[in-house]
Amino acid sequence: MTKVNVYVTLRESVVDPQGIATKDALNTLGFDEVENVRIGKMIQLNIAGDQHEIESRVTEMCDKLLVNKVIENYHFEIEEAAGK
Amino acid sequence: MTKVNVYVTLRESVVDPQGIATKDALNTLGFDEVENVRIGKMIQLNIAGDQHEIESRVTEMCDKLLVNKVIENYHFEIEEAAGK
Amino acid sequence: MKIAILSFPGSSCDVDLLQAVNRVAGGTAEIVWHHDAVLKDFDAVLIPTGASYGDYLRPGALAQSSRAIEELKGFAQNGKTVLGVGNGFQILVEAGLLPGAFLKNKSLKFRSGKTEVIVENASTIFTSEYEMGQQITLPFAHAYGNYFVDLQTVQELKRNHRIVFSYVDSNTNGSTESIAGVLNERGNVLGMMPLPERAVEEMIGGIDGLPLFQSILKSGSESNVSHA
Amino acid sequence: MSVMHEPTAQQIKDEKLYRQMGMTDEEFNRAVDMLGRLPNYTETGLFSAMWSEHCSYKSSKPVLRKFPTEGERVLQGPGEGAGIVDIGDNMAAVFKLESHNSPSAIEPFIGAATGAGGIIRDVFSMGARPVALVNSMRFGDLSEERDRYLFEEAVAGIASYGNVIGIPTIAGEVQFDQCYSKRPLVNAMAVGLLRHEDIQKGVASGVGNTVMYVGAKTGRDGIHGATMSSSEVAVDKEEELPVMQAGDPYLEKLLMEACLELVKSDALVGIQDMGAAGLTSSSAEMASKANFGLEMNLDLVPQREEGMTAYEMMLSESQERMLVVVKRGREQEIIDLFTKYGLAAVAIGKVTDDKMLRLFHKGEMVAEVSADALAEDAPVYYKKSEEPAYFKEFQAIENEEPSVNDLKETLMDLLKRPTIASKEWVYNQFDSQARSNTVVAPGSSAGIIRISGTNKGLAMTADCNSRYIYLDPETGGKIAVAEAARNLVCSGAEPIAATDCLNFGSPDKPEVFWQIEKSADGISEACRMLNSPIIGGNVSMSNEVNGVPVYPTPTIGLVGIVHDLSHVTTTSFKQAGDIIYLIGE
Ligand SMILES: Nc1ncnc2c1ncn2[C@@H]1O[C@H](COP(=O)(O)OP(=O)(O)O)[C@@H](O)[C@H]1O
Repeated sequence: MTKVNVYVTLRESVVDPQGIATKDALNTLGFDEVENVRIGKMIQLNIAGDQHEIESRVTEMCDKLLVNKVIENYHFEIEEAAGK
Repeated sequence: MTKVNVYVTLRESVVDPQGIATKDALNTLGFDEVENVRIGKMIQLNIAGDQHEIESRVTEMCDKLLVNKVIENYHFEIEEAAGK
Repeated sequence: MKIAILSFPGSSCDVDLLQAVNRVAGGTAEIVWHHDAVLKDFDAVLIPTGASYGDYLRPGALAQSSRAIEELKGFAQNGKTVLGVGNGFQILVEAGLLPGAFLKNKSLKFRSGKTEVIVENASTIFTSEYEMGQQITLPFAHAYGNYFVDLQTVQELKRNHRIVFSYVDSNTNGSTESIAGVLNERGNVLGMMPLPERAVEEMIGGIDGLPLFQSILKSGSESNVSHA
Repeated sequence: MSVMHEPTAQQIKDEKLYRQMGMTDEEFNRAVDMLGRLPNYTETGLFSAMWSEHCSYKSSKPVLRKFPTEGERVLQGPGEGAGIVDIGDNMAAVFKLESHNSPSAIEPFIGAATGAGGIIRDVFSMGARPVALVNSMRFGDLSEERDRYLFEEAVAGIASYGNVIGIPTIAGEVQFDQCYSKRPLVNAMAVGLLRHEDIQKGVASGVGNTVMYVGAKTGRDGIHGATMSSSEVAVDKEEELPVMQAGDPYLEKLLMEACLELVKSDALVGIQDMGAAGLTSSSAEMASKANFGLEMNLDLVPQREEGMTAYEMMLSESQERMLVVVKRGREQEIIDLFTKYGLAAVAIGKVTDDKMLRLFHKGEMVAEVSADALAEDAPVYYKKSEEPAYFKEFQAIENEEPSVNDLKETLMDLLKRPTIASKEWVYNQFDSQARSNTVVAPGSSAGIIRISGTNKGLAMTADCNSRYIYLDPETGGKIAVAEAARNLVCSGAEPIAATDCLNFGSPDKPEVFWQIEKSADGISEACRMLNSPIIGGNVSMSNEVNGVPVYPTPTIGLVGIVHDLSHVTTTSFKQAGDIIYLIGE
């Protein structure tokens, strides 16, 4: 089994109302050093089978379903399953 | 400025309906190799000033606001701002 | 005119559309379950609101895993009528049949109520029974109603009169240019966030949504005439 | 969390491990007597869950007997998932009010959401389509951060569940008082409609019939939720709390549609929600009610996590699961029906004739307990009741007319109180119009939904002024019912039946128990007068923080019939020049 982490972020040109609200809340709590917050997704996939095609498969998953490229960017990391 | 990425995931025993529905959709689309999906958050913070207390500050932010420890776990990475 | 109401798992408000078309507007619609949906015998497809696939991942996104989407794309390509309301609009956007994307409401909360809407284009098959510039009141209910399109697309939408409805109050959800409803290039696919099917009876939500269904039915009978 | 080596029966007894599960010594001895031997770990878990206040009503049963529960309209009184009343035209209304206080104190979004989810299942498990939701909530006065958080998140949680499943929320109430600080009350009510012939019961009858499991997979979430909800929550010890059972309104939507199709099938024998104490309560209650036994092979239970023990599976409170009993040989039909909705239906056991609940796991019998011992024969306590000292004091105080100098300022002051202020912020988060039958949405005295195919409507409201009840529980109880009735009547409806949720402090405190008794007396009398029997409800005890109970809050949910929709009246002024009357004393 392989684990893949897909990181999905809002494109820079898209305002992130949730990020703005979170930044304001942090500032109010006294974390004045926080200048900007953006909130994205981390999608953890467990994938069966061998690894050789995995990159193109995950790219396909992102393009078809996991990511909306009108508003989002993504990148992913492939890691071997740790022997938990 | 320092960039910090906070990764927030659901605790293992907490059911992730969103992940389940996404896994089913991927399988239906022909990505049969996907065995499990869990969806978490990635929170990107831009933090002003010098770095030496940053770890304890971010931990505090997570505990106070960013993370709901009843249902979530988190970890974070501190990276120097890339000169984008 | 035969109308299909294309229902996905979680599309709770298919019955609202059914009620609006069959009981009030006097048309004939039936609910078609997405799985193995065959649309070719229909003249129009309406996609209901609700929370298809739980609104998980992104509202409207997971519906793309249904085979019905390919069927729907073919249907739209043939120039037949497609209307998506609320979550149905989100499904059309995710399917690429309409431009743009949806973000969380500016308030970050689910919001429902009634909103004032302006009919920006009354010469579409969906709005012929309205007056140009008419102000109407329609119910809405959504958490991701914040419609986003980039600047360039907005210009194009404006130029081609594809913004069919806009909100009077720009704060309803934060949508770009207060857009409440958009048309595709060919003019046969409309998506809108306000919910006309919830405003077809005085007792339930007013009647400002009724002309929309009447327009669709009229376009159907007109095209039948021209075929004859 | 997984238990590698479960303690032996002897260890449970010697080290009094049952206490950690919320059982008293007395109760443990009673279980031993009933069994005729020491219970093993799994069996101890079954007893502790079934004998919790939440499942057994052991302290509240004597009080609940006071309530009027019968009437010519009543088709099903208390005892099933929800009560049922006849509303004419071969139709019936099904409803119940239920609390989700403890989970909401710990994680308000999930707690409130799963509260809504649970009560919706109670209604559709009776064979009814849920058509409207109502809620009743209490929070601290919002001066503290934690209370603002609880408020905001609980509202969002209720909203998310109702909105996603597509059932309109059409009425409710929120009040704020410091006595609820960190200990919110979150009560949710669901109202459904059905045709008489579709009424279902949670029974497991007919030897050899098949027990099937439908819905979400079982995980380790919410283990001991039932015992937790009956005890005080230590709000500052979040890390030690069991894993929260999160909800999935989307799955529940599918489950609901599948079950509503299932109730039309003559293959169905009985159906029950796996609510508090999940598999344990549903199986034991279904068998006990029907006077049959039940055998289950836990290896067949759909599991979300690896290596779950029998104990964990039986006590899990994973959401969106139902237990159904179907006629032997008809399993495939049921499987096909659920497959259409993308759900699994799995045969996990069968009905037996010896009234025992028998569980097998990995080839071994892991529990063998009489179903009645767990359900019907749970202990009943007659708690001590004592008039609190404050009561006499308050009664002695002279009524004082407040003097108002500046009417405008006083009015503005009043309107600023969160309890009095507009609740738009709350109910604008609810989709109150889903499925287009809502005649009156939140913002008026009662919510009204039309009954399709008729010119009638169903009106509903939830009310309780806990300050009145604290000051004088008997009169306060009457006032709660009367307020609810007024809300219905001035909306154009005739009250027909009630449900209640008794939110109180610990029944072990004689003063609290007195409040419970007295308010029940008042509620009963008012319901009798109004010919509105109580057809179901729920009890939530031990709502305390640091040993201080919240104000006694027996919330009343009242449902009425609008005989003619043209009689519907809303609260808003309609036109300038209309005359305003004040009616009453
Ligand atoms: N939690 C809630 N959910 C839905 N509606 C609510 C809620 N709280 C208040 N409302 C609605 O707001 C309106 C005013 O409520 P409230 O202030 O309790 O007034 P009243 O005392 O007249 O019932 C009512 O229509 C009520 O149904």
